[in-house]
Amino acid sequence: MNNQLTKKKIDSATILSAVIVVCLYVAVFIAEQLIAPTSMLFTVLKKGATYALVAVSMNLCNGFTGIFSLGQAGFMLLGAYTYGILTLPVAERVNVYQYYGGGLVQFTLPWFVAMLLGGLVAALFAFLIGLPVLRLKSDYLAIATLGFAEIIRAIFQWDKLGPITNGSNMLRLFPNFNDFNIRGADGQVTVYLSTLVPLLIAGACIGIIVMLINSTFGRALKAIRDDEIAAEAMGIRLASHKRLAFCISSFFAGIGGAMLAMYQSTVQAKGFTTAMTYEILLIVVIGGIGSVTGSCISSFLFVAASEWWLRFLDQKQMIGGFEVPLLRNGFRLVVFSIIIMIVVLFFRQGIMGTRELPDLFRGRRKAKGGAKS
Amino acid sequence: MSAEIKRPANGNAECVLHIDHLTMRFGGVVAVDDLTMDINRGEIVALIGPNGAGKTTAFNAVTGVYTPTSGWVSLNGQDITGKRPDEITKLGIARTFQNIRLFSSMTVFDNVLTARHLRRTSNFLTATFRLNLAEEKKMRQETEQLLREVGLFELRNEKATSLPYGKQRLLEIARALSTQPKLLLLDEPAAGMNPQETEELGEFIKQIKEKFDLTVFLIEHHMNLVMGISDRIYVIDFGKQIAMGTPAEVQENPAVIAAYLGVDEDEAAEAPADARPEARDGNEEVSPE
Amino acid sequence: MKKVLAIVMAMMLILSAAAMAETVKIGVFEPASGDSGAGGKQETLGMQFANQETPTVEIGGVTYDVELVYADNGSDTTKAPSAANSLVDAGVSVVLGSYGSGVSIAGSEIFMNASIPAIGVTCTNPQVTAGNSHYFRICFLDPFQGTVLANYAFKELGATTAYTLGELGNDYDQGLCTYFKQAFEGLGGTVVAESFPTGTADFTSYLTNAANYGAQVFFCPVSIAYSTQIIQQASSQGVTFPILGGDTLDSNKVAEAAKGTNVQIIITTFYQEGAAPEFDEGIKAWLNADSEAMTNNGGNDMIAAVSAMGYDAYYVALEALKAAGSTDSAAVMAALPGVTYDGVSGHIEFDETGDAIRSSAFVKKINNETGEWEFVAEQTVD
Amino acid sequence: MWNTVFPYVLSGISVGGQYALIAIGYTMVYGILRLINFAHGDVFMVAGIVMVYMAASGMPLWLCIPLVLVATALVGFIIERVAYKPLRSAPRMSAMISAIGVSYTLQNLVLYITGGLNQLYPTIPWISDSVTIFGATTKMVTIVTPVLTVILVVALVMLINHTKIGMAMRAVSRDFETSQLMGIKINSVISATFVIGTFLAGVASLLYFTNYTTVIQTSGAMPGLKAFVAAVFGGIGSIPGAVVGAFIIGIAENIIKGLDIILFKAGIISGPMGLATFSDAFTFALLIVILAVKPTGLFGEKTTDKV
Repeated sequence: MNNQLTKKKIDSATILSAVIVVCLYVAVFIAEQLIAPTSMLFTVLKKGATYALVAVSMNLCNGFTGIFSLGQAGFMLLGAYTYGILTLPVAERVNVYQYYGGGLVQFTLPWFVAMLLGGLVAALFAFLIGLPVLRLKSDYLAIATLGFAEIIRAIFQWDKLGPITNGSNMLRLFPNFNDFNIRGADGQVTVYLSTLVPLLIAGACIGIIVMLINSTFGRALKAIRDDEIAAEAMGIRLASHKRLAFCISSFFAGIGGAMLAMYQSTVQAKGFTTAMTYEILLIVVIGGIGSVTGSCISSFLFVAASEWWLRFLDQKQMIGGFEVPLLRNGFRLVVFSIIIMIVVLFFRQGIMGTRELPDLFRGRRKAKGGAKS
Repeated sequence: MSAEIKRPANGNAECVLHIDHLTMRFGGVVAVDDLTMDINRGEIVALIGPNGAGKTTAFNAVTGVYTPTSGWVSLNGQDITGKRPDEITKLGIARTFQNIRLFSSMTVFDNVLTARHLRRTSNFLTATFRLNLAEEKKMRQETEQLLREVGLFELRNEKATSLPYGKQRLLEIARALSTQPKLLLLDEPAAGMNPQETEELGEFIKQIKEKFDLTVFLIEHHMNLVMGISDRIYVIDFGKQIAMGTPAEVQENPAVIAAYLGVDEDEAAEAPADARPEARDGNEEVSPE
Repeated sequence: MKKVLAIVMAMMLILSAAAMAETVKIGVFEPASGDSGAGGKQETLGMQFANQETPTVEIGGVTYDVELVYADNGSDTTKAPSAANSLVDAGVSVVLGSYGSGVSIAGSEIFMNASIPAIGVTCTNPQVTAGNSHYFRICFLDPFQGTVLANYAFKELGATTAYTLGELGNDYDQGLCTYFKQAFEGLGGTVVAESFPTGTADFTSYLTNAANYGAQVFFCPVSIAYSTQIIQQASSQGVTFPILGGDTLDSNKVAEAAKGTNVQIIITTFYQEGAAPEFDEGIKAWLNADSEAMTNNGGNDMIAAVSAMGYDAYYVALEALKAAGSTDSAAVMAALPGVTYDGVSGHIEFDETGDAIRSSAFVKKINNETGEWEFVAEQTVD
Repeated sequence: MWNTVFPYVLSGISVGGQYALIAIGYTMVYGILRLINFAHGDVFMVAGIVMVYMAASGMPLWLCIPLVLVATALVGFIIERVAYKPLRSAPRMSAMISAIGVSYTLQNLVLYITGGLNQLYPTIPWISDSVTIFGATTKMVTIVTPVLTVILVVALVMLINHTKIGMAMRAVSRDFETSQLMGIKINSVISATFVIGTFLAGVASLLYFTNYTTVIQTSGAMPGLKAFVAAVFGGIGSIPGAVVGAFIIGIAENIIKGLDIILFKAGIISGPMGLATFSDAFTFALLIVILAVKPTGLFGEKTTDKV
């Protein structure tokens, strides 16, 4: 009984959760070898993994630290561009940077290095923008970070930076998820990994975020969220801890941006709009502000529903000769909006509230204590 | 006394907290007016006064929530005027809040554990990648020990806000102790307690003072408690000191009696800091100019 | 009761019989919303009309029903990959589209990985097909179109200074502006190029810029949504220079916006109403009979060039299916380079990069009184 | 030089007046609820769409215009009751998320109804005519906007200072809880605020879409954000501040669009720099600078009555 607290306990619920996660990975690996790679399932998993990482990173800021940042799209853009610019094969640069004579950057980095750099660039910008912005309170901070994302978007579209960013034009032909597949000598794919690897990257990153949240720093961040004045009175330096959360969140948003680039196989500043940030925010809200598990589940649900399950709402459907009313282009999004408003107004806890996966297997009493995996 | 003058420690090696001509102004309102105090090692000193006398404001000025308009504060001879609250806490002043401010989403255990964060040696990388296991283990052991000592161990897995009121006050004190202070500031620790609980609290304060080698500085309205445990009492009204002395001396002081005449011991909000409504604290950082 | 049951049974039989008929799916990868939504819908109309005209195809001796499968790419390069993926998932044999080069490029990779050939209908940017073996195209390219327009501006309009305006991040706009600039400067003129951010509504300052630079032509090959605004604002500012545009401006919406104004609008395009009277007549009758199609066409029966192109694209796809003798997408891809077809927009034959060999473009302008397009010339470049 | 710059200033004044009318809605709501009503720009867009459909139904314009204004105010009223009122005691983040949700919903509804296509705004006679002033040709609406804005702002300030509901608004914006205790009917004050704010957004939409004649579901987003920045720039809660801020932003953004040619003519740069790319971003840069340097805006709360 004595040692129960002094050692962080790894209880059966945590082990069970870990087993479930591992099983899911194995299932994905097997499915990928058996099911045709063009199936919508894999699209959803790839995009879902990307969004899950970005949503969790946003949750670290908005949910665990209480910094209401709306700059996610901007940090993703930084990550995506850093990745795209640095991994583009030199031979292809003439084609891609067609209006800028092949561009200035004439080397190529391995994807992993470029992805990490993408995160670091995003974190660096977060540090710089955090200096003036993190002093602001909730809604001012929200609008300032949103503005920051718009500024970044404009800078990356600026013609004068074209030799680096390709101006407002698309970056493409850099390595994407399909390059994770292992091919035999004849060019045929022998082992499919194009879904598993993004899931592993996202899983590793989310794992690191969870470890941070469960460390002494994570507790300090939650303390700031719960009560800034009390946290400060307990010796927690607000500025440095907020900056830490903001930069780490941006770092992973940058990695998420690089993953989005790989998923889309093209990058263009035009796409990183406020609407993208809103979409991620809504994912976080649906999953539960303050729950990593919730953000992950809701990312996959959101992507699956919008890209796959609810697509039929956008097209005319005939049931036994009758045309179902209302169904036409855009209806899917209307249904979506209504679901979101219902969650926002009536189920403010979202899917998970502040609970995590292991809490689902624990008794009610312990679950109330929040994340402790 | 103006700020340009060199700030000496008051010469008394036993002096833990020295407040020197502290003035706190909000716009036209002078909340604390030229307050000078000394608190010596091992003392329990109380600050009393009618509602709105500026007691919590004085606390906030000492703990760095406010920067004094003029005057200065030193801790163990070190000038702490204008330092941030977290720096001051690190130097050894811990406090509780009049309107309880626990970390509402956390358990009792985590509330106390979090207050140990400031004594860490790890950085975020070593903490994230669990390279600080020894330190983390020590933090947990100490927290466990502390919880046992204050009698909250059985409730360690409860959510802080689900505790009864008296226990929440106790938890506030435990959390403050967890920062390993030399000086403990208690802002109305007995507010909302019944006489029996108040008496127990008095005993508890004396106990922890001994056990943790503390100096205690408290604001309190319950006169029984104040008179029972204090070594010395400062009385202020309208921000100004009107009396100082032992409990017996203060009780006899005509100025004190006059100030308290007709004032009931109602626990209403009194100082600007804590009276400000929670939900609308939008520009707190910029507003108190 | 028995009777009802019998009817239900009969209906189920019919339904299942219908389901059993062989079907070949053609993917329609077009924007139905967003800035290019109007154009995408018009391009789709051509395919729908063709599909309605020829709903079956004989492949390897079996008659297949042709089913059009739609995916809205929302004029947005970030939505394009998943829209493309939904077509792949639906098991299409060949893809038509998209209106807008950027979305075509963004969806390209998905089709390539699934070995599904795509036939670009009006995406004119060279990058769509360059380096890809799976992307084909039945229209002319931007270097050609840009040169035609530059020639026209310099030689016919006598302009020496041109102002080009494109949307930031729109590959079509940026590409065409660049090729126009190259050609125009090659002729000895000067060009000032500017871009506006997505979502801009206020073009007055850009028009002022053009005037301040002393431009004699205003070249804005932007999407329909922006061009109508530019025309209206140009009109209220009383600009004197003519507005030049590419094929995107060939829309009844643009004509409508210019009606009753003094703004001169000249464009290049793929098709001129009257070139194939039979097709004109047929599609007009169809539009007038189908209210939804009419709405998608912008409310009147003026034929957009993109509709004619969509119509031709559909038939090219059928030719490819026939030539492949199979609905297998890889077989269709292999057959496509050899396909030739004489469509309403002219003869279609692919070169080695998969682009149609086209040597002429139609130049049209708007009659400001009637609000209709008038044929000016057929231009070729050597 | 002036001849070069003047047309930009003219465009800026016009769009600035329209931003001003939107910004008032933001600043009033923020003054009372401390809520950034992210959906406000979308209400402005909905007003435009309603006008398009009303005019298309064959209704005469003299009837459409008042009906659009009433409908817009009604939309504002409904949004407050459905999406904000239930969250009044919830944390501020919840209300802000709800506002974002409303914005998303309105945009998607309009996307569905219009099929995602640009809708041509009906031509309102007289204000759509072209006029020439000081050698620059523009629409009549350019001149009408600032005049109408000033008239409406004066009327609004009078309403706030001299009517009962106006006094109630001022009281609520000063101290929400106390005014509730004093017997002010908070709900009707908040509803009135929303109705006035959205009504002005409706007026703004008439002017704005007459100038820039197409409406699409995203038409409200940018003007909305810019109007919000204008409100912050002027000092949130201050109506005159919002108006001044809006005009400054309107003019600045148009000058930036022409900055290349202006600098070129002034001999400062030798060729185009593509600075027009930053016409939107500039607004946000201004916002960040203002928030960092003087968070209370040009007319901070202390010097002005906030509502």
